[in-house]
Amino acid sequence: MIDPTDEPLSVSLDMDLTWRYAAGDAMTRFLEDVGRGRLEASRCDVCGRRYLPPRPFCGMCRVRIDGWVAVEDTGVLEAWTVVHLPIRDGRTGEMRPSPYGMGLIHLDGADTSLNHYLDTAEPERLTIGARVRAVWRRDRRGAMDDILHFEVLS
Amino acid sequence: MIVQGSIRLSFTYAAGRIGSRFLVGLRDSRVILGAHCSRCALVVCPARAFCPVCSTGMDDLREVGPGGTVEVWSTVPGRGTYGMIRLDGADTALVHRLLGDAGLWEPGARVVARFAAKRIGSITDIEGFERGEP
Amino acid sequence: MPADRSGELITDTADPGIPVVVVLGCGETGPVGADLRSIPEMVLVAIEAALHDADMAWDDIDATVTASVDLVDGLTASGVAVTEVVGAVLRPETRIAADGLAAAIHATHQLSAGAYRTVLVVAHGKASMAPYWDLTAWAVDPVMLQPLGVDFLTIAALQARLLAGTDTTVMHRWAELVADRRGAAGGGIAGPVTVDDVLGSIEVATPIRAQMCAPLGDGACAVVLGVPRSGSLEGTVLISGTGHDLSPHYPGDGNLSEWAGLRRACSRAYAAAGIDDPETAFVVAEPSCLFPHEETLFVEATRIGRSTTVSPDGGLFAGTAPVAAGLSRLVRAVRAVAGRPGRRALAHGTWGPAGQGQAVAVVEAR
Amino acid sequence: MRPVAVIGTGQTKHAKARLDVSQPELVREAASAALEDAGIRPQDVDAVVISNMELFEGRAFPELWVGEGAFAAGKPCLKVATGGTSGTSACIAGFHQAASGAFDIVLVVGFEKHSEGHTQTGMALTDPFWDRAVASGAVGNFALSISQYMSARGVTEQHAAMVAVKARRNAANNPHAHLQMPDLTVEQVLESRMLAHPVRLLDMCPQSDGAAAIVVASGNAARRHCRQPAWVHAAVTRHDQPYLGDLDRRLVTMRALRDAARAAYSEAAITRPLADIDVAEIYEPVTYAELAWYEALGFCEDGNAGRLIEEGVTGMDGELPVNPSGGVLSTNPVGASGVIRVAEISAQLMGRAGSRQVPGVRTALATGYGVYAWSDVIVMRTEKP
Repeated sequence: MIDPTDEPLSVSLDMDLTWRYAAGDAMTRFLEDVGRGRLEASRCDVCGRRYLPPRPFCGMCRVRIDGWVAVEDTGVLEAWTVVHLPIRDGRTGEMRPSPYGMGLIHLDGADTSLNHYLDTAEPERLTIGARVRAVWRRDRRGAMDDILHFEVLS
Repeated sequence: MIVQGSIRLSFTYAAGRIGSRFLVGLRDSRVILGAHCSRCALVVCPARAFCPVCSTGMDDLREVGPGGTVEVWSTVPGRGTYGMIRLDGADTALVHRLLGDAGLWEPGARVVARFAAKRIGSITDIEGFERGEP
Repeated sequence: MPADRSGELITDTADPGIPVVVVLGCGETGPVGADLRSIPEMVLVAIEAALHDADMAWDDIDATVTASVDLVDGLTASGVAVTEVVGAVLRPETRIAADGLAAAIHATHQLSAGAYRTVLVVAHGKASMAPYWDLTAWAVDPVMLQPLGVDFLTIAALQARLLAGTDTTVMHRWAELVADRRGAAGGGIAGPVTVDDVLGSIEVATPIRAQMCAPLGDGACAVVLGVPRSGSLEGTVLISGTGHDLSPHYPGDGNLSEWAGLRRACSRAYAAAGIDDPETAFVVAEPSCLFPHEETLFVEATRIGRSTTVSPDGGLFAGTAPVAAGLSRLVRAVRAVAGRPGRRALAHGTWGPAGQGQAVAVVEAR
Repeated sequence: MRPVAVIGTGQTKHAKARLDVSQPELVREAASAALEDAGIRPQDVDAVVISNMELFEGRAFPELWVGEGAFAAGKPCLKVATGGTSGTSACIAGFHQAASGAFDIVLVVGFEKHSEGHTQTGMALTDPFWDRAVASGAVGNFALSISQYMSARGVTEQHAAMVAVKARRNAANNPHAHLQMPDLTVEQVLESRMLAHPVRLLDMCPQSDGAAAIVVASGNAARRHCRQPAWVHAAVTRHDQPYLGDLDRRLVTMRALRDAARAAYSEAAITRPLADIDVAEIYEPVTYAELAWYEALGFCEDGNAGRLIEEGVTGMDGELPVNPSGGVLSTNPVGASGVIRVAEISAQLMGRAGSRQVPGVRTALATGYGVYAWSDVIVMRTEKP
């Protein structure tokens, strides 16, 4: 029998994988609209819920959705936080600067809310119930971060 | 619309109690260890924590090889040739690289381990197996 | 057929107290080379087809079992992408991270347990999203195998080589098998091939050539299972036995020359189905073979005989989607016996390197 | 469902990093302990269910490598994964398999080895069209929901800190627990680093390496192997809509958990949860969640959760001790955490919970919770159903 060792070893492996995700009809239409500075929600014909993110199927009524309804880029802040924990950006793989504001925004004309960044220049103005508005990027490309963040309206 | 997404992260896997002893053997002593199951009277290589036959924990490690016999091989273009090598003293085969004369390996060919000059405690501390006797 | 929700459970005569499980409906999409729909949209089509086939409504479904694999979908907790479209909002859903046939087997257990009366089983996979074999490197032992560059394809090639031995005619026979299977499917998603095409295609890992591999694509599959109450079983297709198994992992342990796990899974399934002589038991077998050598392993492990037609519509060689493969074999097996009372078929699914994970289901028409 | 019971449990020592063992060895520690506790041999196990969030360790099909650690070689083995509820889902899958007539004994093993990978992987591979562009990770997502919950229910940071103190002090009685802080104070919690307003470091669960296992037996086998099995009376799963913005899955509403609890209580004939349940092990990844679960599980009216923790109702000496183990707040190997909940209440029912034993436990509750709106509720009793 060979002498046991107490030295715990480990093996490091680098993952480098890439996937191609098909957005599908509903999300494609939505993101193309976002690229034009417009927001639209899917609307269930049965219960009337206006869904953001858009989806092909209403899980409450269990029916297909194919209706659309325009949604404003203004709304009410339902919940907010300032995140101090640095986090890796899921798309770039880089660490994102912190702190940053996050909010759940009930957009005018929708029945679900949107999770997005908040402008934290004046953190004391972040209150539940505050009116907020989307600040759009100029160089839009059809992605959720075509909206830079939401800012509190005075 | 098709969106592309990537993941580039590093993962670090503990080799564990038995795996570490196997890797330390490669790194420090150029020794290949098998694990002996007393119930099955079997030496499995590479050494691992549990007997593949009876699932009993194993901690009796024994030196096997460095010579062995090729059981089967496969060449993957661009990546090299892989073989299952029954090391002298082992009852199971080690999966590793075969070095040299790709496509000419016949079952029963005698090979011997070639160790890397710089060894870090990895299964790749064995560069591969080449024709010859220990 | 609609599930009858009243009356006594029909129990298996062999094991009183355990209700029989029947297949109520099946649906599939693809497989196709690349499905441009999103995963939920693709899955929804398969489910709607299954519900239509079963003549059932969403409200008739008690619970769902989904099969998906995060690294295949490139998505953390991949089940979440389909929860809404499988109708699981505020309902029971179980997610199995393995081949879809394993999910179906778990659903039969739920039904036999008396937990639910109807279960929807859904599986999906999209090989078009990422190079499948590269993903499989992350499923082998990260200490002893992965640093060498070993993936499922490498291990399958070692297995093929082992089976080929010194037989010089085997490559030709394998090529014939692939050409036949693809011919039976009218070419399938990759088109027809000749023996010469197969033998002339590039070698991806000796002895496996590119055209020998089952073409991987995108697809979803859905099956509705249930425990019928009262009435007669006449005209139904039963799942009369199931088995699944996990073999030891390391490929050098002497486990490559046979599919011992499938043999064990079959012995469990055959015992449950009351099958003594598998050689004559099945009209059709639907294996999940990605390479021709695996059919040899399949036939040996299942002990099926010459009277069993293997993969009448080409099997996976016609094209297949990861994870959905085994469930789609169940669909084909059901269709092979539906309306032919007394006939049995065998469905098979597998996952892991060289068939480490195995699942099998016996279906039987009444 | 036909009667099934848990007849043995096992856990590893949970820690920030178990560098000494490989994943299969970690799993083996818990599996062996469970078999020993049940007094059975590996060959008595008919089937195995494994729970793990494989992407945290960068794996696919993790059971292929770790299966032998769980005595699964040559046996039926499946892997279950549903985020935070992976462990409770796997237990429920084990219950169903043991009740199916196909198997007498099913071993359920959950594990996670956070030290080997990244929860960042989880983040990197969220919904590619929506969350990857605008995500804030688990802590940020909790914080959002919490801000709304505090505002709606009058819960304070002090209330949350009391939950943190209760959990880490309880954990000091649990030899398996990762964070054991017998002297932790409310002030220390309130002074700990702010992660995402109002969530502080000591409000959050740790990331742990660890494994847990239970042995599930069919009714007859349970009687044969165990003098006091922990019988399953209800095992309910409810999932919900997928997106953070879908309103009804927040702490304020938690309709999936409420619906699961309602169904489980109905099956188990529980009408007054606070009085009818003797001990609960609930899945609280963050302090505020425990308060929200009190309400969703019917331990109190909406708005009274703060009072429950203030008055010590859920403390070790209270009317309904919640998380004597220290809970997820003290130990969180994700794939194991749900199994730990079921193992802990089983041990309580079998009278094997050591210095964290609650006296006279006859009815016990375990829950699982996943951020993506997954809820499991399990009721177990000393009495056979």
